[in-house]
Amino acid sequence: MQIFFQQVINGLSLGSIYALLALGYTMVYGIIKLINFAHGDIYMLGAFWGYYVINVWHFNFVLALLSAMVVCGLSGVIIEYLAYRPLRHSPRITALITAIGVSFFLENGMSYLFGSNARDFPQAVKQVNYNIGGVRISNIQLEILLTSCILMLILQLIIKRTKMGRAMRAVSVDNAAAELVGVDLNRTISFTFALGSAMAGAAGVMIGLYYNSIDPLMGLTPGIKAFVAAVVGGIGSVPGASLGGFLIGLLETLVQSIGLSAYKDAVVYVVLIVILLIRPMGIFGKNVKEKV
Amino acid sequence: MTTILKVDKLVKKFGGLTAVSNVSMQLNEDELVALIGPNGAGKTTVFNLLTGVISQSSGKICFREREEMISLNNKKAYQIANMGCARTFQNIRLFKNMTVLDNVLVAMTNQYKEGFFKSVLRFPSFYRTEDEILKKARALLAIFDLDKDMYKLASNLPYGIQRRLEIVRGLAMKPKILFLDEPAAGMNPEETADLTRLIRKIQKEFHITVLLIEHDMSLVMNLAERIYVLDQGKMLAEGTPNEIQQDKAVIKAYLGEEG
Amino acid sequence: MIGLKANFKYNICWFIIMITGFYLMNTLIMVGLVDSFIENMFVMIWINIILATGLNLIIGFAGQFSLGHAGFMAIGAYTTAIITQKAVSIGGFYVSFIVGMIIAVIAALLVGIPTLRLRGDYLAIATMGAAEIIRIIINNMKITNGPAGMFNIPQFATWPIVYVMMCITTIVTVNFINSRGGRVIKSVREDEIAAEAMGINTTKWKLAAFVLGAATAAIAGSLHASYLQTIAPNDFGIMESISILIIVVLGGVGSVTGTFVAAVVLGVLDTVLQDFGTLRMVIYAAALILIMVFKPSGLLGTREISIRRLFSYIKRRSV
Amino acid sequence: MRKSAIKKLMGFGTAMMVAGILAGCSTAKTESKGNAAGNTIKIGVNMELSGAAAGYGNSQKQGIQLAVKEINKKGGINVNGKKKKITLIIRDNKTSTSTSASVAAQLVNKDKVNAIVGPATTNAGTAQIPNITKAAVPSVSPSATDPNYTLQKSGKVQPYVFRACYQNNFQGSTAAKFAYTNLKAKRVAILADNSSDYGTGLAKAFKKSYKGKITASQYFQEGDKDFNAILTSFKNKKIDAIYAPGYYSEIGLIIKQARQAGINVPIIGSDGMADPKLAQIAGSKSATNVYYTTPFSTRVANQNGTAKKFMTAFKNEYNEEAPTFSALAYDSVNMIKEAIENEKSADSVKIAEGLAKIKNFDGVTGKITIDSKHNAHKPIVVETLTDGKVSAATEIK
Repeated sequence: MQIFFQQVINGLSLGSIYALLALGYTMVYGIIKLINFAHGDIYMLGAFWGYYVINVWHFNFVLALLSAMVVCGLSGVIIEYLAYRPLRHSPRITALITAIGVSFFLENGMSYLFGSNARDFPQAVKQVNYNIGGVRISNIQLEILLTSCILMLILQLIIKRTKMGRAMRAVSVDNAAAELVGVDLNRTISFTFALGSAMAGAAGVMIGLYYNSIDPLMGLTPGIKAFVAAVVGGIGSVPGASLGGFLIGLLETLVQSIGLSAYKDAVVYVVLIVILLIRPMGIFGKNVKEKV
Repeated sequence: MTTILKVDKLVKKFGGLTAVSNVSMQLNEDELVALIGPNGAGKTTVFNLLTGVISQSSGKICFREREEMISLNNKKAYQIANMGCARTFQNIRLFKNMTVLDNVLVAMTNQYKEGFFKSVLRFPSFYRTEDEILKKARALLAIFDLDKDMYKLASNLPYGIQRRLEIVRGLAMKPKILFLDEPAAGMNPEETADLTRLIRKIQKEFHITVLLIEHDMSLVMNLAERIYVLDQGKMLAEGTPNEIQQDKAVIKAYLGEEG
Repeated sequence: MIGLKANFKYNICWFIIMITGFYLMNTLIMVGLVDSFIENMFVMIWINIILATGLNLIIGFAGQFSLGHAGFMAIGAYTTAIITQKAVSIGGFYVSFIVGMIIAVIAALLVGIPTLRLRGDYLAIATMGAAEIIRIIINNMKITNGPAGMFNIPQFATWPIVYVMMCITTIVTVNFINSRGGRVIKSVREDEIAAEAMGINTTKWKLAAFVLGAATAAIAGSLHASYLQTIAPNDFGIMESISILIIVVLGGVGSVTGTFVAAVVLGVLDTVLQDFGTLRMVIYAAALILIMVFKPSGLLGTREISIRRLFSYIKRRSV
Repeated sequence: MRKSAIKKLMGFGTAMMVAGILAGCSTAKTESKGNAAGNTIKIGVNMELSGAAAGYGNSQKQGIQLAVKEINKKGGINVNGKKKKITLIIRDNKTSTSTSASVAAQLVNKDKVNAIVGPATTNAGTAQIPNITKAAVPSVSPSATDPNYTLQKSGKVQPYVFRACYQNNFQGSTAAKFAYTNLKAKRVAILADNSSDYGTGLAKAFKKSYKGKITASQYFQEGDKDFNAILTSFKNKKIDAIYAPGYYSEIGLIIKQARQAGINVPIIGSDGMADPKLAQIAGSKSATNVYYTTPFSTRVANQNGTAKKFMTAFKNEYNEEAPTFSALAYDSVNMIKEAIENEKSADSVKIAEGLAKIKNFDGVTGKITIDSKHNAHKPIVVETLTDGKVSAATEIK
């Protein structure tokens, strides 16, 4: 039983990371229907920024987290401006290829500048383990869980309660109509990228702290997993992305704990396909029937 | 007069909303019938039910095939189409990036066979079938004066011609019934007059049943032999154009309670 | 005059171009202008053409966004590797070809029947998942030698065989596109609901395109395994599917000649960049972004390089 | 007219086939075998500088560059009395088999190199074999570990393929012996890298020769960061040790997470762990009770003159501790140098002959002897980490 609860904790902390990344995918997809392949690499940028400022400028954890969010938000906006905005009226598959290009560029550019070796992340927070009835949980795990929940909440509030959030929702339903009623399309999309990328930046710093190892290719695998999580949850839906992230995290943990670790990813994909067959738009996705 | 399509107590619910309730209709061979009603009356929903795009909540649709009335319940859209139901769409659904000729050839898909290896390895018989079917398609296009635009992309045609092509594409399927969903929408009076002539010509030359949704009353009153009136999902009235024009309930539905 | 008869002139022109290409390559090798390095580059380009043409059939013509091409390629590659290691003969090689195609077709049916109901990006992610499942299974099987992959595969796929196979798969694909089947799958791409209303069983036709694409991917996989003599599960990951997709989109979705152009451009670019060491992928990525931003619908868009147009152009100039 | 055109069409395929056969006959090459040396000795590097294995490839590149720099500083390699400098041609294979084949073809045909160092991984390594064999240019891989890498299908040795590292069977069985005899571990759980032949090959070899009970074998993928689920599942298996063959980037995390989960049993690994970064990633406190098999020990290095010199030179050059990958790559270059000097020729065919005859070569990673299967034989040690530092090195016979 202890083992079971321990595994649940393991799954939740893994899932919270996927969830945090999936949020960025889901927001960007919701608003411009683009699979932002470079999202995982922005998370890598966040981790490297954290590494740099903690090591060189001796920032504390909170400051490093916030500054990484700002920097990643900015880079998200710049990437959107340079690489995606010129393609807004092109076929969506073109923008997808550009996103892949951006992803390659960030990965290999960072490898070129900083080397492709894994490096250790400075321990800005000392790890303390708590033992609750035989189930172990560390302060960093709690911190990640808490921070992701707070960020998701803030995100939900921004989308539901603010003017910008309303604009985002309007654009995601129909950008032409939104523009007609006075929504500044460019600003809204930039804001979405900033928000999504800031989430990724936060995830980067937290993961650096939690796992203590970062490298230029670190965004690749979690990026794809987080994308799967976003699709499972219903891409475009914020609660869906969170749910999808936790689901994938728990699922991976379950598969590994019963000794099928070699097939870990395969099981995740099987579940993905099954969920899509039952709910073609994901768990929380709205099934929009084409009007005839 | 033989009945070709019989609709019995058709009901369609979307969630809690009843879009179509207890609609019964009957279409006879070679008849031109119109389905009218105010906006949101459920006309297009009825069309979609008849052509299998959506499935009904309850009720029965039967279609006459080989002297028998066959139920269309649980039949897929393409199966219903293959039994002889062709349709057009309210918001024109041509294959936009294909040529006019290809649009018609797609509709004729089930009238000829080309095996995979036959077409991929270009057996001589492939060219024979292609020639044959091309001839047929051209002939059909020529009837409607579309053969000169044969190699143009459908999206490059003017609006009125696109409407016409969509009707011709439906005819290419050699249907028994042709469902026309607001064929005159967006047309000017002159184009509408052309369309009226066209529909009459079709019905005369091809001997098919036509069911037509239309807002343009002049067109409906000119063409239809019989009219069904739908309001708020219910069948309000049925009769000849004259009868409908004098029906109090119909006038009320169209002009509102105060009228 | 109906178009088909006139097409003969142009078809024959294409054949002459193909045969000329073959003899040109042959001559260049004989005089030593093409060494094994350049030959290697060409063969990899040709294999990419086979892959990308198949994917273009699925994405560009049937309109189904598949990201799982590498999975079917893996099936072909492993079938050839396993069979030719047991039966070392050209006959064994051709048998492995057919067997690989059959297995790939079965796999495509298994994947396609449930997933082709999905649309757009959902289909993409589902097919990507399916391809990953195939790769993970291969990675954990004994007969495939696990992650170490298979090597010392006898080389039967020499450049002439790859060239001929490229020509054959292209002819088959193009002929399919320009026949009843091709018209139908294009109509499905254009408007699924309208196609259904024309009496077309869209599920069946989407599946047909998917299966045909998978079969050509298996052929490319067989050639890849036999030419390189080495394969490993990691060769067939998501990144491989993506690199095929890049060729398709760069050339122009729905343009077969565009696929040819893009495969050559990217193949040459990739080879030239070998001189740039660590920077190679940075430059490659930058080039990719720039091409897409400035040519959003690909190098050729949906147009084809057509000899007919070339002829009429020359005629116009000379008049 | 139409029929004849169709016939042409149908006949096209067969015509091409015939043409293919003809081409096969007429393209036979009449070149002399191998690349002869010019004024300088060209060494090609076919290396994983980008892609999944880029981290290891770049470490090896550093080792290669250091070796060449040192040799050239001394005037070059003595070829039959004449000193020739080395020109290094470094090319990236993207950790991809097809690119590796292409890079190898370019190195042997265009660059006309006399020998190749690399690639780092078995997959990329096997992909280059056909091209270098055709050109008769030898290659030394610093880290391709699959037992069959140097062998042809028939079991005969590949004439132009050499390696500077152990093959998996040797290292895996040594680890098994060490676990059973030295650590007295009767129950072991295996946690292996499943994304390359390295982890799975070692796990297989370990399983084969381990005498105790293997309670669980689990796998992870390159790039994985979370091993908590697997480690938790090990917890109630009453294990005495964990055998975790893989590279430092993942094993470092495994050590860290195992210790945090309260699993304090010995963790045994392989030479992919022998990198100072391991302790950095794991955290020095966690990196205790950790063992790995390695040819190259920083502790033993103090007694071995060659290794000591290399360690200092590497630190001066790159400002960091030398990882095993760099040491192996450094040795690969020097093995080629040794072969050239012994054969008194820098022609590629001669280098291959020389490499096959290397005996008791004094390398950084120990005294190397190339056996009949072109494997490098050298002593193996098990290093022990305590608090992130190498605290002992046990030689296993």
